[in-house]
Amino acid sequence: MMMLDVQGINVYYGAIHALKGISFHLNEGEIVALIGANGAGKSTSLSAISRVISTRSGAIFYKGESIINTPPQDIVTRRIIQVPEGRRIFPRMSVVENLEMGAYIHNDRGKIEKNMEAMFARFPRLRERRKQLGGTLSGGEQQMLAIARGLMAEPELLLLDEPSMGLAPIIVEQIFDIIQDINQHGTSILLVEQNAQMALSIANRGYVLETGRVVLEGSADDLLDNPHVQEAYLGGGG
Amino acid sequence: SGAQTPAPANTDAPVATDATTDKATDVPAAAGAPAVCATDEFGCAVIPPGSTIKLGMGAPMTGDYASFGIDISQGATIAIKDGGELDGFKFELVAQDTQGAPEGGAAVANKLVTDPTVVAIPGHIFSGSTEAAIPIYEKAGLPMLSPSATNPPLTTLGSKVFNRIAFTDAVQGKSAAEYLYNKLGFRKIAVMHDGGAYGQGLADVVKQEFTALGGEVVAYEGIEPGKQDYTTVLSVISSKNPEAVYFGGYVAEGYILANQMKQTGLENAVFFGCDGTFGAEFIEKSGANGEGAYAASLIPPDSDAKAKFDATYLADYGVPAGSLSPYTWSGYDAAAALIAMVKSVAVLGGDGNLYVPRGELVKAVRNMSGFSSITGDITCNDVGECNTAGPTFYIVQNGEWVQAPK
Amino acid sequence: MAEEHHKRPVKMPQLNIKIIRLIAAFVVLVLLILRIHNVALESQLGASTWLRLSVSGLIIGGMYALIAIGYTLVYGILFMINFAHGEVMMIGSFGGYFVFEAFNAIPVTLHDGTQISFLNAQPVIAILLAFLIGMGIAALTGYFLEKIAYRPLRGAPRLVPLISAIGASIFLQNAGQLLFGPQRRQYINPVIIDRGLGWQIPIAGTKVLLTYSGIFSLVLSATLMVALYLLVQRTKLGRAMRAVAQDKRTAALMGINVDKIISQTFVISGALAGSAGVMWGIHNGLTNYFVGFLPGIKAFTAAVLGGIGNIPGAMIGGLFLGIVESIGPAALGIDFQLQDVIAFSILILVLILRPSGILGEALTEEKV
Amino acid sequence: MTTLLETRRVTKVFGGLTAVNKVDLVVSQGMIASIIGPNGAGKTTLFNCISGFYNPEEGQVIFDGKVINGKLTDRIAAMGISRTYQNIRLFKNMSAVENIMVGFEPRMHQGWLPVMLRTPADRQEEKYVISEAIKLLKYVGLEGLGDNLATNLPYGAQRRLEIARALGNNPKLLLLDEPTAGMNPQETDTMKAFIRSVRDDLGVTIILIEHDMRVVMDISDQISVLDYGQKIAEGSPNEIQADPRVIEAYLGPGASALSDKYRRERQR
Amino acid sequence: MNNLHIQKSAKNGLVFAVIIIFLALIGFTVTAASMIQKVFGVEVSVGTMPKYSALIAFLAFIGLWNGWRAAKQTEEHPLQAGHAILAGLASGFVTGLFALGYSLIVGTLQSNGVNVRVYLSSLSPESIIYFLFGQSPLSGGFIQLSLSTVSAAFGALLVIFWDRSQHQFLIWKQKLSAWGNASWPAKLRRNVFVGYIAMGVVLLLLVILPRTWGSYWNYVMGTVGIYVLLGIGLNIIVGYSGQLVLGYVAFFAIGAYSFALVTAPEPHNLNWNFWIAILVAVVASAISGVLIGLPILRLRGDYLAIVTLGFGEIIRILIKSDLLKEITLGPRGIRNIAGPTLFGKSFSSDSDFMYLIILAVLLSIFLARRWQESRIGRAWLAISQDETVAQATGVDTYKYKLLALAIGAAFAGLGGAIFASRNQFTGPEDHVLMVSINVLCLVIVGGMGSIPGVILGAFALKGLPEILRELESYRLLVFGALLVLMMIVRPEGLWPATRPKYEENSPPPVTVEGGSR
Ligand SMILES: Nc1ncnc2c1ncn2[C@@H]1O[C@H](COP(=O)(O)OP(=O)(O)OP(=O)(O)O)[C@@H](O)[C@H]1O
Ligand SMILES: Nc1ncnc2c1ncn2[C@@H]1O[C@H](COP(=O)(O)OP(=O)(O)OP(=O)(O)O)[C@@H](O)[C@H]1O
Ligand SMILES: [Mg+2]
Ligand SMILES: [Mg+2]
Repeated sequence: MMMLDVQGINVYYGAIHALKGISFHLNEGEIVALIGANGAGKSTSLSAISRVISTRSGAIFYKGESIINTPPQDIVTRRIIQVPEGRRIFPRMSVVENLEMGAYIHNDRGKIEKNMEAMFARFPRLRERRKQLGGTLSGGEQQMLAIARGLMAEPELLLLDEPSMGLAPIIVEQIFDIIQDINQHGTSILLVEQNAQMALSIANRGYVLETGRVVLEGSADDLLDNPHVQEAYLGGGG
Repeated sequence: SGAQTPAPANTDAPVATDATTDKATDVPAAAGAPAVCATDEFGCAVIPPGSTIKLGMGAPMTGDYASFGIDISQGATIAIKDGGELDGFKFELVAQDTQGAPEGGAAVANKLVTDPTVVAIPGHIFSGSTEAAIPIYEKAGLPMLSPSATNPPLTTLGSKVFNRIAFTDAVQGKSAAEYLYNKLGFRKIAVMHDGGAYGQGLADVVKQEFTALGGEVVAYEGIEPGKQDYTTVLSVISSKNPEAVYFGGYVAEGYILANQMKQTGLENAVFFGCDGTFGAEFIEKSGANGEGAYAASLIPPDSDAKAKFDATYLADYGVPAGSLSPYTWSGYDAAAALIAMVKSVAVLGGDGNLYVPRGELVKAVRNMSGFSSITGDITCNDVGECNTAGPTFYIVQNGEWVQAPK
Repeated sequence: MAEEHHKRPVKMPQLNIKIIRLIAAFVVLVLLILRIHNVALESQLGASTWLRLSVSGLIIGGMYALIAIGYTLVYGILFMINFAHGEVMMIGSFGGYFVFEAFNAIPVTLHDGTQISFLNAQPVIAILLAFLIGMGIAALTGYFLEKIAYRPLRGAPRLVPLISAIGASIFLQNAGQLLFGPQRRQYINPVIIDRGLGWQIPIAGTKVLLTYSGIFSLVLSATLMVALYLLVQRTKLGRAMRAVAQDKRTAALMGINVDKIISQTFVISGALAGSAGVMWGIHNGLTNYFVGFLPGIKAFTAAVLGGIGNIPGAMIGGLFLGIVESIGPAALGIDFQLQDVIAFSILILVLILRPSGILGEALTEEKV
Repeated sequence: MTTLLETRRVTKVFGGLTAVNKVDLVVSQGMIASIIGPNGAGKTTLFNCISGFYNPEEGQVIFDGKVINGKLTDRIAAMGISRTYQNIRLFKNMSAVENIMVGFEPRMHQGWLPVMLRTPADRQEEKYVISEAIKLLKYVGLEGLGDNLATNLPYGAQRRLEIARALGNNPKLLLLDEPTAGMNPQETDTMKAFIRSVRDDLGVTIILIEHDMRVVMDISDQISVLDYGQKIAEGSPNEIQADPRVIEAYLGPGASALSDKYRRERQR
Repeated sequence: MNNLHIQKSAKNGLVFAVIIIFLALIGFTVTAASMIQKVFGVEVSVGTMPKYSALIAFLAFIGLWNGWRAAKQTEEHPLQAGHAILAGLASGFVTGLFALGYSLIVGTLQSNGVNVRVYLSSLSPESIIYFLFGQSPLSGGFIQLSLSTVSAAFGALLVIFWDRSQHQFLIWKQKLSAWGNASWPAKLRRNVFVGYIAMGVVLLLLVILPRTWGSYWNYVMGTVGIYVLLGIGLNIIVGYSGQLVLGYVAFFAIGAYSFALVTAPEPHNLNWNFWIAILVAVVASAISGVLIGLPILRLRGDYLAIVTLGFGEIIRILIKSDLLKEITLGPRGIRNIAGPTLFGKSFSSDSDFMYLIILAVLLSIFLARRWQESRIGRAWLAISQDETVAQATGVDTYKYKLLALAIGAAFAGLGGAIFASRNQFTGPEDHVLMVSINVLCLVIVGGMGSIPGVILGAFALKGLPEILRELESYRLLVFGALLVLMMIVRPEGLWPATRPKYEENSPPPVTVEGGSR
C-alpha cells in the first residue's frame, strides 16, 4: 500500500528554486533512499513532508489524505517523524529531557517511561549519559540521541536525514544496524544519505536527485548497478 | 479695552517690512492697515476675517511631564473661552508639544513664529524649553508670559519679550529660609530637591540662605523624580535628626515624601514644601501624614476666581482641582492677561482685518500693571518679573490648607 | 539563529588579561570596602536605618525581579528585548486601579450599621480580583503585542523586532496617557494593606516600620517567582518553552506548536508584568501612564545583570539591583541623586568581571 | 625535513572532561598530516588549541620555533596559521571576494588615517588585495561567483571559499576540519585533489581532520589517531590501517565490507 | 462561503471593533474628522465639533478598509463577488454591533449624568455626543451599525474591482518596466553624467533651500541634519561593526557640553573660538569613546547594549547632579553658547546654521564612506557577522571595535557641538535616553549599514514627528504605530545596504529576498 505519495512539489528559498517538481512515493514497510549531491534538495524534500517549509505547488498524500495544509505539529501527531540533518539536539536539555521532548505528543506517562527504557536498552551509551546536557555530547552520541528522540514519538514513518554524517566508521556501522532493526519492527523509513553505498545496500528502493529534480529511480540493486550512480555516488565503484 | 489708537480709515503709507524679522510679521501694504503698523518695530500681525487670534504655547504634551503641559494648556484654554471676542474675532490657543526639552522648545518656537496670526505666547513651560525659545521670539517680536518658568536668570538675559508670572526661585527660597529660621525657629533642617532646574534652584537658595542665617543644613539630597519609593534617602536623612525637611520640587514627589517620612523615623520632622507642592492633591494623597506640612503659594485658596476656575475645569475636563499640577492656574492667568493686552492694542482695520501691532503688544505686556487674576494681581517690573511679591505660606490643618501665621 | 545564540559567544580570556582583570577587581573591591567601612564609621546610621534600607531594597528588588523575569522569558525564546514590557506593566497597574476604584464606590452596611466600602468589607476579594484583572489585561496586552508587532517579524534581523518593540512602547504609553489622562491616579488600597500600616520592629532604640503592603509585595513576588520557576523546569509547557527557545524548527519537529508556545510565553510574561504593576500601585499608592518606563529600564538592567535568558538570574539580578540601589548611596556616602549612577556602575563592574551576568551561562569557551 | 609545528603534552580540560590529554604531535614542513579518531576524541579541540581559541591547561604549542599558546587568535593567524571550521563559518552577508579579502587582513598595513586620506599607498594596497583575492577565487574554482553573498553559495562552494579565505594570509600551516563532510564520493575526490594541489602548488603544510578513510588513506603522509583525548597511534596510512587498536576503536570492519554485509542479509 | 469564512469575517470585524472603540475612547474620531474637514478647506471653528459629514467620511473610510480586509481574507482565486460582499457585510456588521454596544453604554452613562471623563480622560461629553451624531444612544448606535455594514460592503466591492483590474494593472506595469529597461530611461540611467547632474541638482537644492524655506523648516531640517550626523556615527558602531550601543547620547552630551563649557561665558568664562571648540568637542567625545570602550568591548550583544545604556544614564545624571554643579551648572544648563564666526564675522542665522549642518553632514558622509569602502569597513563587517572567526582570520577585533566606537563618538560629538551652538543653550533634558533610542531607530528604520538609509531614517524619525504636529496629542501615538508598521512592511529598512562589486564581467549575482538570517 502506498503510504506516502509526493507529487510534483515545488519549493523556493526566496529566489532559489530548490525543488523543481519532485515526485516520489514510499510503500508501507519500505526503506526508501534519497541520494544526490550537495544541494540537490534531499533535506528540503524531507522538510517539505514535515511541513516546516512551505511548498509553492504540488501535493503530498499520507495514507491517502492530503497533508499539504497540515501544520508541522499535526504532521507529528500523525506519526511522521523527522530526524533532522545535523542532529539538532536541544543543547541545554539533558539526555532524558531530550527524549521526553521526542514524546511531546504523548501523554501516557507509563508508556513514555517504557519507551525510554527501550531506547536505553537499544543505546546503552545514552543510559550512561542520561543526566548530561545534550550540547556536550560527542557527535556520535548526539546522533544516537537524535534517532532515539525520533523513536520516542512511536513513528510510523521515519524521515532520516544523513544519519551517518561526520561519524566515525565504526559508529556508522552501528547506526545502520539500528535503522534496519527499526524497520524490521514495522516502521517505514525514508532515508537521505551521502553514503549512497550503505544507503542503497539497506534500502528497498531509491531515488537519485540532482539540482531539484528526480533523475533516476528504481530498486536499490538496480541503482547500485547503474553506471551513472556508480560513477557519481559510489566513488567509482569503490 | 478696545483700540487705543484710532484707526485711520485710509492711510496710504506703505507698511514697512522689517528685513530682520520673519515672514510672519510681514504686513502686506494694504489699504486698511493702520498707521501704527508702519511705525511699529515689528510691524503688525494681520488677522483676516474668519481667522482667530492665536496664542501659542510650548508645553510638554507627551512624555513624563505631560501632565504639566496638558493641565496648563487646558487652564489657558478656559481663559480663552472666558476671554470672549474682540471685534468679532475669536481667540485660540495653539499648544505644541515640546516634551519639556530645550530642543523641543526651540522647534515649537520656530514653528509658532511662522504663523502670522500668532500674537503672543503664554509660555513656555519649563525653564530649559523657555530659554531655548526666547531668542526666537525676540526676533519675531512675540511677547511671552510664562506661567511656570521659574529659573531666576531668565529675566536677566535682557530680553524684551520675556515675562513671567511665576515667582522666581530666588524670592521664594529666601523667604522660605527666613520663615523656617525666624518664624518656626528651626536650626537643623534637611534640604531635598527633585534634581530639576526648579527644585534644585529653590533648594540651593534655601540652603544658602538658611546657612547664612546661622542655621545648619544637616543633609542635602537630590532625588530622581518619577520613582515612587524614597524611603531609603529618608532613612538616611532621619539618622541626622533634622527638625524639618525642606523640599524643592513638585507635588507628585512631595506627598510621597510626606507619606514616607512617617515610615522612616521622621515622624516628628516638619515637611516644608514650596509652591510646587501646594495644592489639594497634596492633602488628598498624603491624608493624615500631611497634617502640619507647609507649602508656599501665590493662590489665595478660597478666592472666588479660583473656585470658578476649578468648577469649570472639572466640568470641561473631568479633573478635580486636587489632581491638577501646580501652575494650572497660572496657565489661565497668563492667557487671560495676554488676551487683555491684545485687546488693548489691537486695531480693526478699514479692510475688515484685525491689526495687532507687535511691538506695541510687547511693550504693553511689559508695562502691565494691576491686572487681577486668580493668582493675585499681575504687575510687571522692567525686566519682566510680573510677580515680585513674596509667597504666602500655608499649613495643612485638619485636612485643609490654611494660611500660616505671618 | 537559535544556534548562534545558545552558544553564547564569549571570547577566550587570555591569561594576562585575566590577571589584570583580577587585580583590578581586587583593587576596586578593597577600595569599596574601605569606603564603606569609613562611611559606616563616620555616619551615625544606626542598625535601624540599615534594616530599613535593606527591606526597602528587597521590596523594590522583588518587583524588579518580577518584571525582569518577563524580559528574560521573552528574551530566552525570541532573543529580543521586549522594550514594551514596562508598558504592559503600566496597563496591568491600571487594571488593579480600576478594580479598587470600583469596589471603593460600592457601599456596604455592616451589622452594626456603619457604612464602609466593599473594598474594606471584603479586602481579600478585592485584592485577589485586582490582581486577577491586572494580570489578565496585561496578559491580553502581551498576547496582542506579540501577535501584531512581533510575529510578522519572526526571522527578521535581530534589531528589527527591537525597533518594533520601541514603537509599540511609544504607542502603548501614549495610549495610556490618552485613555487615562496624564495625571497620576491614587491607588485606594484596602485598609489592611494601607501604606502607612505595618509591623513596628524595635531596633536599637527606634522602631522600624515594616509595612504590610511591602511585605505582601515581597511574599507575593517570591511566590510568583517560585511558581514560574517550577512551571518552566517541571511542566510540559515549560519544557516546550525551553525547546522553542533552543531551536524553533526542531521544536516544531517534536510536535510543538511554536506560535502557540510563543503566544503563551507572552501571556505569562504579561501576567507577571501585570502583577508587578498592581503591586507597584499598592506599594507606592499611585499609577499613571508613565509608571512602567523607569521600572522597565531597571528590570531590563536586572535581567542582564543576572544573565539574560536565565530565570533565576533575573530574580537574583532584580534583588541585587534593588538592594544596591537602596543601600549603595548610604554605604558609599554618596548623594542619593546618584543612586542610578551607583546601580549602573555596579552593573558595569559586574559585567566586566562576569561578561555574561551573575548566573549567565557558565563561562565555557566557545566551540568552533 | 624541518619541523613546522609541534605540540608538547597539550592538555585541555572542560569541567571534569579531559578533551585533549597530553598530546604530542610533530608536523614537518610540507606534510599533509591527518588526525583521525572517534567522535568526541578531541580532534577539533586540538585544532582549537593550535589556532589559539583555547589556551591549553598544560603543555606547549610550538610553531616555527616559537611558543604560541596564550597568544590571541589574530596574532596566531598573522604568524601564518589558518584554518577552516567543522561547521562552515563564513561571513554570510559579505560577498565571496570580500570574504577572501578579510583573509588578507594580517598582510595589510594602512591605518584609519591613510584610509581616510586615500593615500597612494592605501590605493595600491587595496588594488593588490582585490587582484590577489580574485586570483584565489579562481584558484579554488569559484570564478564568476565572487560577487555573490557567501550565504547564497552552494555547500561545496562554501567549503572551498573557506579554504580560499584561509589562504588569504599566505599561511605556512593550514588546518582543515572535516573538509569533505557531507560530500558525496565524487565531490570528495575533487576536494582530495584540491587539498593535494594546495600543498604542492603553494607549499602549505596541511593538518587534516577527516572521517572519510578514502581521503585520509590516500593523501596523508602521516596519520595520528586520537581516542578519549589521547594519541593512541601514529604512522603511515598502511601502519594505521593495520593497527588493531585503531580498528577496534575507530575503523571497524570498513565501509565496503559493511555494505556487502547488508546486501547479503537482504538477499537472504 | 462556509462557517470558517464567516468565523474569519467575524474575527476581522472584532479587530475593527477594537480599533473603532479605541479611537473613540481616545477621542481620535474627533481629531480625524476635523482633519478631514480641514483637507476640504473648512476650518473647524474654535470650541466646536467638526461637521457630522466629516465623521461619516472617517468612519466610512475605516469601514471600507474593514470590508477590504474581510474580503481579502476569503483567499479565493478568483474572488467570487457574492462571497466577498458577504464577508464584508458580516465583518462590517460585527464591527457595527460593537459600535452600537459601545454607543449604548457610553451614551446611557452620559445621559444619566455620569462624568465618564473622570475615568477616561479623553472622553468629553461633546465627543460622546458627536460620536452619536447628536442622537440618542440607541439611534446613534444604529447609525453606527448601518454605516459600518454598508461601508464594509463597499469595501468588499472595491476588492472585487481591484481583483478584476489587477490583471490589467500587472500588464501595464510589465509594459512600463519593459519600456523603462529598453528605451531611453534605461540609457539615461546607465549614463554616468546623469548621476552627476542629479548630484548637482541635489547640491543646488541644498544651497538654495535654506535661504528660501524660512526659519521653521531650517530648524526642523537642521535637526534632521544633526540626526543624520548622529545616525552616520551610530551606523558605524551598530551597522558596520555590529556592536549594539544604547547609550549613544552620552557622546552627544559630552560633545555638547564640552563645546558649551569652553565657549559660554558661564560658568568658566573661557569664550573660546567656535572652530577650536568644535575640535575640542569632537576630540573629547572620541576620547570618551575609547575610554568607555577599553573595559567593555569584550562584552557582546545585549550585554554591551545595557552597559552603554547605563553609561548614557550615568553621564546624564552626573551632568545634572550636585556633584558636578560647579562645572556643569547642574539642571539649569548652559546658556549663551557661542555661534560660528569666520574672520570675526558671526554666522548665526538659521540659514547659516543650515549650511553649517549640511557641510558637516557631507563631510561625515564622505568620511564614513571612505572608511566603509576600505579594509576597515570590511573588517567591521566581518566582526559584525562573526566576531570569533573574524579574529581568527587575523582581524584585530579589539582595535577595530575601539576605532568604530571612537569614530562614532566623534560624529556624535560634532553633532552635539553644533546642536548646542545652534540652540545657544543646552541642558540635561537634551540628553535623555530617548535620543539614543531615536538614533538607533533611525539607523535601523533606514536600513542598517546604509548611508542613504540613515538619511531617510532621520527624515522618518525626526521629520515625521514634526509633520505629525497636526495631530496634536495623538502625535506620538501615531508615530509609535507607524514605527511598528514600518518595521513590518520593510524589515530590511527603507534603503537597505548593498555590497560593492569587485569581480569584473561576472554574471549577475543571485539574490535572496529579505534580510533574514
Ligand atoms: N535556508 C535556506 N536558504 C536559502 N537556500 C537554501 C536554504 N536551505 C537550502 N537552500 C538551498 O536549497 C537547495 C537544496 O538544499 P538542500 O539542503 O535540500 O540540499 P541537500 O540535498 O539536502 O544537500 P546536502 O547534501 O548539502 O544536505 C540548495 O541549493 C541550497 O543552497
Ligand atoms: N566548549 C566545550 N565545552 C565543553 N565540552 C566541550 C567543549 N568543546 C568540546 N567539548 C567536549 O570535548 C570532547 C572533544 O570534542 P571535540 O569537538 O574535540 O571532538 P572531535 O574529536 O572533534 O569529535 P567529532 O569527530 O565528533 O567532531 C567532546 O566530548 C565534547 O563534548
Ligand atoms: Mg541535506
Ligand atoms: Mg570535530
